[in-house]
Amino acid sequence: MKIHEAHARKIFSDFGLPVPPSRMITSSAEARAATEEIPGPFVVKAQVLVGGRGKAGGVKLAGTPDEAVEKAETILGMEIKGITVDKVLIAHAVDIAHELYAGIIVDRRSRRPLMMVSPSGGIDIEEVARTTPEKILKIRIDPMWGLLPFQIRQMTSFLTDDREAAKQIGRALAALYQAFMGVDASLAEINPLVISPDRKVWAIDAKINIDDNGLIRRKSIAELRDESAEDPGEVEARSNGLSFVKLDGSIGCIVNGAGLAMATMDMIKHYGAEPANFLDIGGSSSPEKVLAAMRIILRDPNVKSILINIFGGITRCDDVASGIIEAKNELGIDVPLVVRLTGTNEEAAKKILAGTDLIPAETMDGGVKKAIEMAGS
Amino acid sequence: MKIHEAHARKIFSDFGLPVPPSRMITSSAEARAATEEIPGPFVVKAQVLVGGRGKAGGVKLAGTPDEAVEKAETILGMEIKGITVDKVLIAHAVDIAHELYAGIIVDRRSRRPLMMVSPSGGIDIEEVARTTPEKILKIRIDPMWGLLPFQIRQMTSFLTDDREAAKQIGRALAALYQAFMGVDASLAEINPLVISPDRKVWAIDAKINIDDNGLIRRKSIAELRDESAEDPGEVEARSNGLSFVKLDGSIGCIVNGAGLAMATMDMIKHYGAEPANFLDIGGSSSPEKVLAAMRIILRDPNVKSILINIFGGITRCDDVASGIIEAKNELGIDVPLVVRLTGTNEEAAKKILAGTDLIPAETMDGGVKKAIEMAGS
Amino acid sequence: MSILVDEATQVIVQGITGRDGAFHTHQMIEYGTKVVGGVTPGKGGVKTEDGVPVFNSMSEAVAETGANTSVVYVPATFAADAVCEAADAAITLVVCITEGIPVQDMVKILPYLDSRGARMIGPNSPGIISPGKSKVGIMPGAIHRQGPVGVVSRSGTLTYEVVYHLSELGLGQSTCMGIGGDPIVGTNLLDALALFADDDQTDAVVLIGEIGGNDEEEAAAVIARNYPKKVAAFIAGRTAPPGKRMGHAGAIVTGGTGTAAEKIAAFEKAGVEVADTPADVARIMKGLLT
Amino acid sequence: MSILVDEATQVIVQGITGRDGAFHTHQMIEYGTKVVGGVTPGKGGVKTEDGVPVFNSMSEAVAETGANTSVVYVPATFAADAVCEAADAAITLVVCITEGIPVQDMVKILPYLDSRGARMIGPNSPGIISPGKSKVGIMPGAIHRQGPVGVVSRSGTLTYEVVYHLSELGLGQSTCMGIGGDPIVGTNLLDALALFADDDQTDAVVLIGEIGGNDEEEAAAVIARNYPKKVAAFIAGRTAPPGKRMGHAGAIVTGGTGTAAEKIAAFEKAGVEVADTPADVARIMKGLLT
Repeated sequence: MKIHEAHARKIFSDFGLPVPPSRMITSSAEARAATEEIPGPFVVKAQVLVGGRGKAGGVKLAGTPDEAVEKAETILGMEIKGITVDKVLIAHAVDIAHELYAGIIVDRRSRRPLMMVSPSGGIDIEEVARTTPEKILKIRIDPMWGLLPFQIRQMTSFLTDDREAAKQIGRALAALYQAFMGVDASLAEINPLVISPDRKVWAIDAKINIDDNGLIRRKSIAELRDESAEDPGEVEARSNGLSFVKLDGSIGCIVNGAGLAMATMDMIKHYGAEPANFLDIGGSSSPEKVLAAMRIILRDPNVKSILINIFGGITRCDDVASGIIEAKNELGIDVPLVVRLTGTNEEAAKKILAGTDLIPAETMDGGVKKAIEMAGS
Repeated sequence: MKIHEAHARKIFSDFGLPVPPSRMITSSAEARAATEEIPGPFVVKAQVLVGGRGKAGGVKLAGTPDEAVEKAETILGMEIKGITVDKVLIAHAVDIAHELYAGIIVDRRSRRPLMMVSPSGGIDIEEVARTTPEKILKIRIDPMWGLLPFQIRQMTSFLTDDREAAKQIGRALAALYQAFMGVDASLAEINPLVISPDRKVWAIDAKINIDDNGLIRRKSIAELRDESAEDPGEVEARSNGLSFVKLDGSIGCIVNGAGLAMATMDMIKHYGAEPANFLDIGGSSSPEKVLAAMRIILRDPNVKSILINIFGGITRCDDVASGIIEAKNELGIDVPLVVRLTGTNEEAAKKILAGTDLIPAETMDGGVKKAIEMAGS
Repeated sequence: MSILVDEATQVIVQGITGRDGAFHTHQMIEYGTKVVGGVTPGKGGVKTEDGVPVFNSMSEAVAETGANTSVVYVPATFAADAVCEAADAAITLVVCITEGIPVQDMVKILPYLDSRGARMIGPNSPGIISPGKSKVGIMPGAIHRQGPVGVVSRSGTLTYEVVYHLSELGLGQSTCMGIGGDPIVGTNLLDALALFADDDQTDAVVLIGEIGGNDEEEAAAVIARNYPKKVAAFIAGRTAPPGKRMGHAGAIVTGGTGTAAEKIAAFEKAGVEVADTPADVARIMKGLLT
Repeated sequence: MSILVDEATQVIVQGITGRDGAFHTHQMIEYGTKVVGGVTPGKGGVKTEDGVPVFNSMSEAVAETGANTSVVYVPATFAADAVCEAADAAITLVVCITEGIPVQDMVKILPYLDSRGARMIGPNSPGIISPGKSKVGIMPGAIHRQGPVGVVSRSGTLTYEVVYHLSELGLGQSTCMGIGGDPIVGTNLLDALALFADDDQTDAVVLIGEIGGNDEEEAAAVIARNYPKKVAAFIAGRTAPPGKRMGHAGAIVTGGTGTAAEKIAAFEKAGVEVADTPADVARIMKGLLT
């Protein structure tokens, strides 16, 4: 889950990182109030959950309160990568002597949190990694022992020769690790971490992604989700326990299992059509989930046919069949439904579906081909 | 370091263990005030750092405030194992349905914290271990992962069939582990941990020993040391960075290294005399330490001679020799001093001591024999 | 032979009294798996409808039954603890079906399992089956046949699809293992390849990967360095858009890496043919073995 | 041979610029130990009076020198971190002289060392010496002679006393190791016995124990079960009162166990003669070897 910079700053601040004061505002009046609480100069930043807002003009400096309000008004309502900006951060702007980078992810290879620091902050770290990899120091952290003092010293001495700044950076890195672990983050990043001319260290940008699996024990973090910044279908799918990703094609898919769902999309493309979506109804699926899935897909006017591709394991085919019948009864379905059900409780499912106008398919290949054919007709 | 039960109760309570309300008092007036704050009935307990206070009459029950004050007056001033009671705990007395035991130590063999629980609480756990070892469950804790939920379930189901009590016991065991780690304890014990007739769980006794090496980072715990309950020589030795244990013999010893100091005592006994003390001046010893050591030993009127036995390694013989000279100059030494110095900077030391009336010895055997001889004369 | 599970596998079902636990216990027993016990804390002492004794703890269950394997169906909140409990009770193979375990829990429990000498499959895994010998998981047993093909996959149902086609073509399986769709799993593609490399019964391996991470690229590198068995691959997610999690927590293209195209290229460079469809991978395997 | 340190030992001194670190660096070099570098954070880049280069970190020091061993003189508050830093920098033997490390730190760092494949001697140890080859620690080098007797001890100066008598009687030492006086140490009596058992140069072992714990009893049990070398023992603390810590954090009789009498009885039961005085243990060893 992605959260807004404003929320990430709050989390960092709660864990003791030095974050300049800021407010998130949604109107000109709130912007005015914010400038009265925060000392100038200001930086005004669009709060969107996509990258590249700087290049899109979503980040502006302002010397005076009036200027800050004016910039906030400009940014509010701006479109960035198709998303309308309705939240803006106004923060105190810190003078910058050096821009550093500090970030932490869960490294799939070492199966450990991996902290990365670079004296080349303020720019895209992936770019630094490609062009000057020697400017990145990676430190693997064993969470059983945490970030050890000697590891912090390795990083601070890699980042600066200024011993006073090094002390503050060390504390910041320790706090960054605590924050990362404390909110079940999958990524936590400060870019840039700056040293000001008066040798103070500040986290002037903040990015945190949360491990969706961790949300179950982080209620306050889960509440930070901004559903207004997401596709409504994805929001509805999540609330129904489904995984859904909207795509641009015409063949709707309802599949059990993420791998099979991807393979179904791939096969649609392979046979010359385009999938309308990724949709995984998950393992222990109930009739209700199938109903919800159908409702979400039918909302897309591009959808010309729907393929239901189920290979039952923990999913029981009869549950899915019941869901299809329910959907047929409750929703006005005006596109062809191709149904391929095999595996656990397959026979019971076939009985449920017998005598309906659903288009049966014996195999995945057959189902995909038929769904494409029906969409074209 | 041992701390009073009253302090251990406070620590347990701070870590969330259910401890009945109590006050530590030192006078009849304070006892009266305590009974006004604490609901009766009461238990009144001598606060001494030795075991066996119960058998000595240092623990009494009282139904009414008047009775509690009266019992407190009786216990204040009482002698337990040679120690005069000057602190008394007055606590609310809880009704008892079951008495359990829960304790945790650092296990030398497994090099891990070891938690022990028993449904036979309220009695000496070493006695339970000897007679009914099957009534003790031992759980080894890996501190990198902490006390795991399944380990807590193992213990609670060993202790009770009452699921409501089990929940509370589980929380208490988790808190006990947190307290143990949080204060650098070497032992933390609740005996008994009781279940009251209304199925509430209470820690009605508390014992915590602190790892001396941990005190450096536990300032607030270090302040709990009750020097009035210790031998004054040991207190003075500690403040001078020495290890000292008072014994009953007549041969004072100043040795570098704990093993050599014990071996010196053993050898004194082996040759038919009794050591007056254990004294280790430690590794990086300075002349001041030697001076302090001499002062402490000379305060014991039983001491008839002093043996200084030094095998220099990290300890430098010349430092020790300088200390001996200082001590001779500053203190009125009226007992014979036998000096055996060998190892690091031995030659320099011999020069420093040349021409004094100290009795030199070449070997440890020789030194011990001479010290015994001089004590007898 | 086969890998990790066989006739000697004796299984404890953790979470046996739950809906999925009970259902799949029955399915496993039907298949012939030796399910010797189950654990649900607080419900010990009874027997399930299949006659399987239920215990309160893994230590008790292992002491009473001598089991060497467990399969975990408990909810995500309690699953990491259940896995540790199994390892502490001297279980050597823990198969974790549960989906939704926080990745930071995985990061902590895998070293715990190492310290106890236990291996974990999953989480978010369909389990493992050595056809005709033992099935520990949720895959439909009927689609499998005993034979010479090892199957390792990051997916569940996609694996069934592939196995269905393999069996249709007369290609039985030595062992089929779903390693799970999470970013951090107990047994990864490389571990599985190493196990199959040493297995006498396995002549060839089908590897089913998907977008996210770079385990497939590492697997390709291992295969290129003199891997002793034939390999055919399938990669799901060619049409997946970047930055979107495709169901599995681990199936996401980030920062331009983890794409299907990169993985397919890595396999082709290693001389491994990558199939276009699940049915194709079975046909390729047929070609490799004849 | 000898155990753990020899001519191939290349040492980094951690805390080289401190009083004790600097003094003993000089002593070690005088003895012939290959001290290849030192570490004091923030003081890297200079050389000591003995010409030893000082580095800011262990990773830098090891990368520059190829050292395999470190000796730790840093204060107790920082010592546990220094030990971990050494292990993380691929040092395989960390000799910790520092006294006063909290036991809970030891409990945490020993598994860390295991995870990095490193061995720790100490803390609160005088170090280890293989006479004529290498001395890593604080013991006076001059009292040692090269020879066939292995010495392992929980004490420092008491060991010097015993070694002095051994050398006086013409009994040289293969390796003398002080394991340290704390309740939890990186290498204990049993570990040392196992190392000496496999060492060609060691014909016999002097074991110097003391009150507290029951490592001596376990050592006696190991010796009783077919230990391949002759052993003589000395136990300090026969006159120690119960419940009092005798200097060493680990030297305390608690709950009636850990007494000298128990330990002596255990050794005698195992057929190991226990000496009455440090000089006697050398005489007993002389008898065993002639």
